[in-house]
Amino acid sequence: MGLEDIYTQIIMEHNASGRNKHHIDSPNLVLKGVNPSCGDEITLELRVKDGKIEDASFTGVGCAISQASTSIMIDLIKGGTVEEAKEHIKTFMGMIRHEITDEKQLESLDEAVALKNISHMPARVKCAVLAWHTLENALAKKS
Amino acid sequence: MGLEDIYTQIIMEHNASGRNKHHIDSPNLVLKGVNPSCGDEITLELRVKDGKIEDASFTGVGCAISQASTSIMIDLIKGGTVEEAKEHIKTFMGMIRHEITDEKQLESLDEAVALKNISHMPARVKCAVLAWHTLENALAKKS
Amino acid sequence: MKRYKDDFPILQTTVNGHPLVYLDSAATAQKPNPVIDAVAAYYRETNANPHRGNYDLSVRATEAYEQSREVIRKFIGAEKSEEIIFTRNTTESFNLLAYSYGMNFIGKGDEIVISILEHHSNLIPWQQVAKAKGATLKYLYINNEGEIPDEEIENKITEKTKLVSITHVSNVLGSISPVEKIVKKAHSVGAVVALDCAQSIPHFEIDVKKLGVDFAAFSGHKMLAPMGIGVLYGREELLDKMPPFFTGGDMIEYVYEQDFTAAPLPQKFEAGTQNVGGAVGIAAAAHYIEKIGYENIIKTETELTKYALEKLSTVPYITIYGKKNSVGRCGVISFNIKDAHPHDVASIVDAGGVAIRSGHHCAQPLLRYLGLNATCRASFYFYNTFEDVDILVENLKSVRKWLGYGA
Amino acid sequence: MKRYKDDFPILQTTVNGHPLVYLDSAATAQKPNPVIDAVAAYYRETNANPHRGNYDLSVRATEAYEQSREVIRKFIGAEKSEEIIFTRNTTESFNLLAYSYGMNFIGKGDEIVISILEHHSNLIPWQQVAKAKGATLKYLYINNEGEIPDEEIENKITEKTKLVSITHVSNVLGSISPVEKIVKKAHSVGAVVALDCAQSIPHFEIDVKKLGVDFAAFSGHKMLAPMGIGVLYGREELLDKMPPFFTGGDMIEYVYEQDFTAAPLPQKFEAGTQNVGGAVGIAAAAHYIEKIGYENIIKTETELTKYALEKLSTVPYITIYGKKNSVGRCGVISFNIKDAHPHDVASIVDAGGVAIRSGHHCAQPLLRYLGLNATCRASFYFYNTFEDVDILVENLKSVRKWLGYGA
Ligand SMILES: Cc1ncc(COP(=O)(O)O)c(C=O)c1O
Ligand SMILES: Cc1ncc(COP(=O)(O)O)c(C=O)c1O
Repeated sequence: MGLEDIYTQIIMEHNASGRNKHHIDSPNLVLKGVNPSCGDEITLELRVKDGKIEDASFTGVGCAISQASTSIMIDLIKGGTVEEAKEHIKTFMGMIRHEITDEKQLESLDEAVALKNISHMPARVKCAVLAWHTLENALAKKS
Repeated sequence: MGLEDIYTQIIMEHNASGRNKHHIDSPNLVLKGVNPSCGDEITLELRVKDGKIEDASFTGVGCAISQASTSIMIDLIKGGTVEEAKEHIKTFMGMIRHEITDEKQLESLDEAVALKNISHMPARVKCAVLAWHTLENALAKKS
Repeated sequence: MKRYKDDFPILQTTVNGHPLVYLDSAATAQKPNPVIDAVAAYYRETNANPHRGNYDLSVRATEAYEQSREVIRKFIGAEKSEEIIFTRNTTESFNLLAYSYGMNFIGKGDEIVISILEHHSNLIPWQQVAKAKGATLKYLYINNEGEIPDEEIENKITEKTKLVSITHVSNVLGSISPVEKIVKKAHSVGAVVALDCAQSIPHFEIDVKKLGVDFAAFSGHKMLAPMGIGVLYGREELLDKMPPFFTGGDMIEYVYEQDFTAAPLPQKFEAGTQNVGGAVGIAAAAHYIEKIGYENIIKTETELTKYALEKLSTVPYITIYGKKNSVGRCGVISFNIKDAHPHDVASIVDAGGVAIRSGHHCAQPLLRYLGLNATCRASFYFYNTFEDVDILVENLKSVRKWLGYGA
Repeated sequence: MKRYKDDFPILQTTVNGHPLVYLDSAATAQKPNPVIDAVAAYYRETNANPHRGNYDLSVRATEAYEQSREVIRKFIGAEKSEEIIFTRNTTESFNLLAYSYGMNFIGKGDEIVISILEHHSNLIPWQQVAKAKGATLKYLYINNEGEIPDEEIENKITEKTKLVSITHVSNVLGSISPVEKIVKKAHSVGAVVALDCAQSIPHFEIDVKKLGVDFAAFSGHKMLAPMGIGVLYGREELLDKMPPFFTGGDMIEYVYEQDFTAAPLPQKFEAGTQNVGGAVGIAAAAHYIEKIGYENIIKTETELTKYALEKLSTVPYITIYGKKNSVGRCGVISFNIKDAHPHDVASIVDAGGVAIRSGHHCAQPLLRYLGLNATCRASFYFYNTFEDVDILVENLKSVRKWLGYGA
């Protein structure tokens, strides 16, 4: 396991770009997720209409892993349905826990597959899943 | 260090005889001494008049060492003066703490010299000194 | 009988020129090489402050600590690892329980029920709660066999009872408490049950789920682990509603100048740098016990106790306390020699290399109840042998002579 | 520079294929062979329950325990061994102090003064006391150099102040508190002073008498000893009037069904079976430190810190917190890399075998005060080398590249 398996090109770019890190217009689902042991804090903003995630973004502070993971997640869910987002969360968590290893099944996660190896850095798993947990809670609240 | 250096003839006899273990007539100085960690409890009874210990005895429960030590002490102080008793206490404590080793100096303790080796059984030192401590407190109270 | 002594380096040493015959395992057990080595290996290879670092070594220290928790969870049949709180010893476990549960969920007029068999550690903390809260501390008394009769359970545990805290095995008499009956009665009146497993877990399997207790406490050092590590088990639901006890590092989420929020279980109750070496030690001890097997431990101890009771009974001036039967004694035999104070007995047999305990065994109310000032106590563990018993009895037979009695 | 590494087996190991460069000694120190071996030897040769047995082995265990207390007494210049209470760690020491002293001798309207530098362990317990007792918790704030200025001491410690509890050395900034001034002012208003020596005693000599503090607390594990042992020093007069905290075995004289009497110091505060192995370990650690000599420790650490500060200063995107001077830093350097979160920094250098800490260092109020979310922290001990510093800096220089920034 080299560092390059964790700090990949994808992670680096998402962390540095800040593409999804801003506010959106009239969000109707806003939830803050925190990771007290790290001090990471992100706030997700979503505009959900008729079961579809029309727009999404985030703000907050955190390490490269949590920032990149959040940004990648937003790319993945924006424009899709709530149901699809829930499916993605399930697949992502399964991947992190090594319960889902089938490459085909993981394909749906797109760039998020870049976080597959995070379990080799147990101290950082919490950073990687923060956004996904927060989204899960937000969607659960909605329904 | 053999057991015979602690459980000597003198100790055995004093423990078994109970010669000084009774009440005395009109004691004017009665003090209880306890050793909570062992459960030993002795009560000294003294009749002191004009600086002289006219009579002395004890009652209570405890191990052979504490019973014998008490009985030996009573033999030593009975009939003597309070000042002599105080001197004996000092010598006895000095012997136990190995501060007094001079045989000549210890002669005054008579049979109590039998307890010289008790420091080889550190757990039992408290048993040996209980009576002497109690007497010390009693005489301090008196004056 | 299988020989386990060889795993225990201290049992190869001599005392006063005689091979050590260690018969005070109820006070603390000796440690086998695999336990001593596991702790040393932790400090040689894995040591770091757990939970606090992002680096490999700290992650491994955290894993060593959390895996130990998981080992203990399985060992006592708890459902979740969050239910296992590492403490220093049984005493700290009960103090945590008394301060965090007792002081907050027991009030004026409520009753706390313990038994007269209790060790001071499961007794004084409840005196303190009763006094502070205006509650009543009630005792279950024992019969002639040293056991808690059904009527005591029926009569003393009432609608007013909020907590029953009972020793599983008496450290003086070796008698086993009727946990099932106590749990049934206590739960029927809505009381919670805490079990003092300090003297049971070294000797037989504990399954907190099957026993149905709400809390359980024990010490590592009595089950072959190093000193300085103990356990409080609690049902998650109860631990969750209890406020933190110790505060400081690691048990927090956010800390502000005037306030803080607590971390979830089990960290909530584990403030400051924990004893990772100790946790590794207690896990190694649990593994060692599993390797020997409780069935072998029970078999060995039952044989030893039976043999010892038989031999001691042949000495006319020895009085044995508690039940006459060797079954359900957990290797504990309290006794006295006629005219001999237990302290003298212990000193005299010690000269022959035999280590037995004398005194009140941290159970003064029990001794007072039995009308005794002190007793001698020989306690066996699976590493003892028939020969140990022979040497004990032989040395006991010399006691009265040393004290100046005929025989 | 003398090479001390060879005594520390863990410093011979590798991490991720690189030799371990351990720079988190402020979290916990690594253990030298003499300490690891002393503890193992205790369990192999001397183990028994202390204070409870009359037999030789128990006497020897008691002696091992009490001699360790005596070693620590001398080590910190206390007058009497009764003033040394063994605890689990600094956190327990402060909780004992807060529960037994704070809850009983601090009342409504009284003031407790701590500093913004405090570790959570010397902070949350006082929040609890203030809340329970209606007292006020006040903070001494720091200047740009990370130090407590005289005005803060003069203004915040008032006639209302009952207790001042201060860290001797900051675990984030390494700054040393002006203990002399604090003690003088506190005593002039009749307040007692508690000193958190967790970060000072590993690095320089503590003499509680000369310092004039009333209480002092520290952890064994930060001064080369195993985990699970710590110390609370208290002046006898104060400890004497404090009520017991933990209750149970060994801290009693007489126990009745509804009441008990406490043992004298130090047993009064040491309930249950104590961690004798840990006590032996902390005494061995104190001996080891004495053998090395604090003057050598200071010399080595000052050189290392100076070298590290110099090298780190040459990297333009690294910001160092606290005073710029290497003197009085006790080997602690907190810093950040531009655009890089400390967690990423720690992970990235860990891949090169370098163990540094990242986060809030159990000092959230301090970090908030400094306007920081988290920092990296490299902390040195005398066993570190110039080479360790070189490897750290080299690895730090690669961080920004790994995170996608030019350099
Ligand atoms: C200044 C300071 N105080 C207190 C503590 C708490 O020590 P422990 O975790 O050993 O209780 C620490 C270390 O964690 C510290 O650095
Ligand atoms: C039944 C029982 N409970 C509690 C304890 C206290 O255990 P510790 O001293 O390890 O806290 C003991 C042993 O001393 C015991 O035998």
